[in-house]
Amino acid sequence: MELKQLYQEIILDHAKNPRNKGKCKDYNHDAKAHNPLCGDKVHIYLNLDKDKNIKGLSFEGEGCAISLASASILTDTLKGRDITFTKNITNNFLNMLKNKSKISLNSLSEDQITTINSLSGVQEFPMRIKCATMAWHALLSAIEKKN
Amino acid sequence: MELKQLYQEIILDHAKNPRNKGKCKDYNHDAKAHNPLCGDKVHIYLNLDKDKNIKGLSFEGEGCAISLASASILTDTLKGRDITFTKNITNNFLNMLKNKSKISLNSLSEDQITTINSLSGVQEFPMRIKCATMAWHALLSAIEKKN
Amino acid sequence: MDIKNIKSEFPIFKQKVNGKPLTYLDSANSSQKPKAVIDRISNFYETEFSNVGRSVHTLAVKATNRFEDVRDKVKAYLNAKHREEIIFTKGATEAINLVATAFGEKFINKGDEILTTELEHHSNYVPWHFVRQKKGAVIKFASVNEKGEVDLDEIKKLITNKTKIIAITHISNVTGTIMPIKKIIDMAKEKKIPVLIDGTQGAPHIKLDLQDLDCDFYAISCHKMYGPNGLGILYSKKKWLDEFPPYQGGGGMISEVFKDNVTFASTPTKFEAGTMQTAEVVGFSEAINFIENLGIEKINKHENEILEYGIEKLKRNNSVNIFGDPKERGSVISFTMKGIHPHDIATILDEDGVAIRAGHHCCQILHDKMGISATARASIGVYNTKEDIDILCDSINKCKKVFNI
Amino acid sequence: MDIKNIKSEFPIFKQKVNGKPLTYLDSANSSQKPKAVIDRISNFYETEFSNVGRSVHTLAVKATNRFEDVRDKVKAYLNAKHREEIIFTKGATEAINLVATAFGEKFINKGDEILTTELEHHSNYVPWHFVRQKKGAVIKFASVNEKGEVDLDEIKKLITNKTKIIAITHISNVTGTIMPIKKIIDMAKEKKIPVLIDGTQGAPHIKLDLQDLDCDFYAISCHKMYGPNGLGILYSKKKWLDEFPPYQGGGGMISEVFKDNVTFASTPTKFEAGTMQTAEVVGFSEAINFIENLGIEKINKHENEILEYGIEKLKRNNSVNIFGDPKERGSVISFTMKGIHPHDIATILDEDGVAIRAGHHCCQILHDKMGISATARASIGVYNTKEDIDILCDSINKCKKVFNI
Ligand SMILES: Cc1ncc(COP(=O)(O)O)c(C=O)c1O
Ligand SMILES: Cc1ncc(COP(=O)(O)O)c(C=O)c1O
Repeated sequence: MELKQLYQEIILDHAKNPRNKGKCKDYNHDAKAHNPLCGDKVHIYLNLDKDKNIKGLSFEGEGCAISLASASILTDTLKGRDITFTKNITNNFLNMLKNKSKISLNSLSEDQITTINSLSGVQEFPMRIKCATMAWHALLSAIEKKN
Repeated sequence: MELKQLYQEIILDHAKNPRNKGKCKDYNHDAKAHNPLCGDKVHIYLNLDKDKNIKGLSFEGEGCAISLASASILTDTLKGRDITFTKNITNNFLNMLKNKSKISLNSLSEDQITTINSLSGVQEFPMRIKCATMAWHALLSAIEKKN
Repeated sequence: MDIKNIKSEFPIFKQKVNGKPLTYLDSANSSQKPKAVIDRISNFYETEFSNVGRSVHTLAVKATNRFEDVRDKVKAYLNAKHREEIIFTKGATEAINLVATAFGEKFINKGDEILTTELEHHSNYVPWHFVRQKKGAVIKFASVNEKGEVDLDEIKKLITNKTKIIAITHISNVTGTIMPIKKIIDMAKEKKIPVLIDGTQGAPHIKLDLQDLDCDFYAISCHKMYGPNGLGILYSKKKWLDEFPPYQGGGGMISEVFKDNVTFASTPTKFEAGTMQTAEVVGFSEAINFIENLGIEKINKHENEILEYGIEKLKRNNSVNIFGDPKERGSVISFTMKGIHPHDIATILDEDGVAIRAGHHCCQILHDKMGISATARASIGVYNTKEDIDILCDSINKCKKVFNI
Repeated sequence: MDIKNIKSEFPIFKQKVNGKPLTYLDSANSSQKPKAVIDRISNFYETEFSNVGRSVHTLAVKATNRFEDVRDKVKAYLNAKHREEIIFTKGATEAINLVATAFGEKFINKGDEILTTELEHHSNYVPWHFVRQKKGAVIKFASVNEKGEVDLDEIKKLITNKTKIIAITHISNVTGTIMPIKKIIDMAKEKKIPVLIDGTQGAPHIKLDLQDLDCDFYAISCHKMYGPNGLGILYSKKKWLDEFPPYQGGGGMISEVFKDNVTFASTPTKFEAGTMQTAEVVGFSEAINFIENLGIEKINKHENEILEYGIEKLKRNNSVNIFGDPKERGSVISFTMKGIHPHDIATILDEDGVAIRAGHHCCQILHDKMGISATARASIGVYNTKEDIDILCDSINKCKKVFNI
């Protein structure tokens, strides 16, 4: 049953107990995104050091389980990584939802891969793809934008 | 065949040789009408004396056989009449086209009645009714309007 | 036609959705179409189609007559005074934009006030926002309370001698609140202030007598009245239409055209520029027939039964929070569930073939006021039954299971 | 599908008109619809209908995808660069009004010039007249000669440093003149002046490659392209749409809505306020299929054969005066007859089942210039044959008999 694919345990867990919520310390980049059709909102905060490493990463927002889980998983996975890696994995993620591919980057732990892939159930729910991708798009624009 | 009803000899005659064309002498009322869909135009000129008799009546215009014949017949029939009669017959005429009635006013000659009734063929051609009524509407507004 | 078996008139209910029969509870968004409407559109294209008001050949005459007949029919249905008061538009949105643009241009100046409510759909706010921007006008909002009601006295107090127009919904598409529009119109008339009613959610459910109601403008979406897509109606008192400048320019709406000037046709033609939606207008005629055959009062009564049944049943469910509790409510129930976002509810319901809407329903101001970003909305049409409500409620309970609540 | 037997794809030709088979020569007014288009509309309403872009249930998702797929299809058909450059409108008239309103508001000031021609349809003049009125702009007309042609050099001369936009038809709906739009666009580009092409009569007949053509705006009427009523397309370069203010305000076109401000969605959503014509858009998809299956070049070749046959045959008739004689002509023949007004011609032809149009065809300026108040117009679509022309010519001869000429 597809609903089970969509609302996997991992996702419900992240949705109910989102990681890294709030403004991270000394954030120097941030960006908002929202979906005007359903009112979902996300605001990404980023502390990028001068070597382009993500020292802090967090989000604020409200919305459905998918959008919250996605933002939570994003912050959990990318905190501490550098920008090149971040962009790479973001593109992989967006591609996963668009082209129904799977993610398998060898610099991620198995756990992390399982976690990210838990969002692949969204592939079958076209109207929900925006919910899953919103935070990632916000992340990309936060990186571009200085606070 | 209905076309014969529409384009009766009398009508073709009036269309080809319209009576009372041009501006009548000393006109003191006038009004224009036109049909934006086909470009038909008519301009009625009226000399109304102080006893409300139509001393002069003429028209300028261009358009289809029906609109020309109708204007020509109008001027021919109503020249020399008084205003009450004119309004009466105009309403009869408009009514004839709308409700498919016939005209039979006893103050008109048989010839005149035949002539006016020759326009009743238009009843069967809904898109042509405006062509036939345009001059009569212009006449009514000319009466209302002072030059 | 029997209202109990009316689903059979709607072909959409023949199919399964996700293997389940379709439980369509999204009529406030757009209603489904009876077979008669769908067939009339096909039939028109197959045997009568031609452009309206342009040519004199038989097909064109037929099409033009059909088109204009519908204007008469709508006039009669709404009990408007003149057929010229019926303007066909793309939708209620275009109808309101037309009024806001024309009225704004002619009658609203810097500092003038537009009075509206916090309940309005974006379609009855954004066009006025444009006027505010262009003219430096002020928009005042009568506030909505927790029940989803707007206080008449507050409206009265908000009316000043700068109030130029009142724009107000007939029925809220979120809380279902039936606004006391008759009283508001009477109040406004005392001060000679024109009133626009956004009738999008009113017309499909409530018997209308616009001469009695005496509003200046009433906007309708035909697609929410069992009619075709892409069609709306603006009712406007003739005096306004006669004074308004035209809205769009093009073929059909002119009187004479010269290089240095253009004069315009009279009402209603002045407002119907370009090729109109003839097939849709003709199809809508069948939608009116459908409504009249059943009787709008009977439809209303039937819908109210389903509505009350739904509200009672949902009230008994502790996890469900119904949004608003207006004394007079029409065919809409919006709700939230603790711990499950409306968006997720909609997805889970859809697995059971239950179609509802989730979001702010184009009423962001209302949602902001209530401190909530989204609701789930079940809305009722003539074809709904108590079973539909039962299915809805079962499916709502399933949400809790999926979310382990 | 075989172009020789293509009439059989159009249900309208099954009926008789005044006891005669229908000879439809009014396609420049609106084309008839193939069965595939009509059936797709019914079928959509019967099995897939729902409002677009609003809900997350299965029907809504399907409808939204179908709708957006057509945008991609139109993009591909026109070879536009971005899918966001395709805006669905009520018709070509609305498309041009949108551009004139937005462009006028932002970029046209007192004394600025809008360059157009004497050939234009009212839909490509009245919207600019509104801009003239609002902004105190000037409209300059490149003149048309007796052949119905506009001189490129004159256009060049009329361009000044005040020229803000050039608005010009692709094909005249009266003389059939195919305008040298590529050359005009190139000329304009040198001076960085944007060009709007009224493509209403171009798109149904001529292969389009808008990236190659490089115009800024191209307006289309879907109902003249074998598609449904009530639908048009505005192609606009993305840079303009991104800069333009929204046109109508309402649901769907917003980003965020507050009591004191509104922000808007990005292109193209910003320009699609309110419930869209989903069924029509989906139906139009089949019209594109129909054209693509036959091949637009093949349609064009076929139509040109009929056109040339018709022009030759009418030229041989001494009572007939063909209006204009452009070197490059597309699918339209307008004519007059000595002693018989076009309106009467149309009525007499109709008795033989021949549908043509009479009047100024929404081109009063052109008719005034030619010193004529009306013409009769036969226009050709894919379904016309040489026999249609023969029937037309016989019927024209009958006009003389009715009028004893
Ligand atoms: C209350 C209300 N007003 C206006 C509208 C806009 O109607 P449409 O989308 O048909 O233009 C809607 C429907 O979406 C509505 O519910
Ligand atoms: C050249 C031209 N431009 C514009 C239009 C207007 O198109 P529509 O009526 O579809 O808005 C037409 C058709 O009437 C036309 O022939």
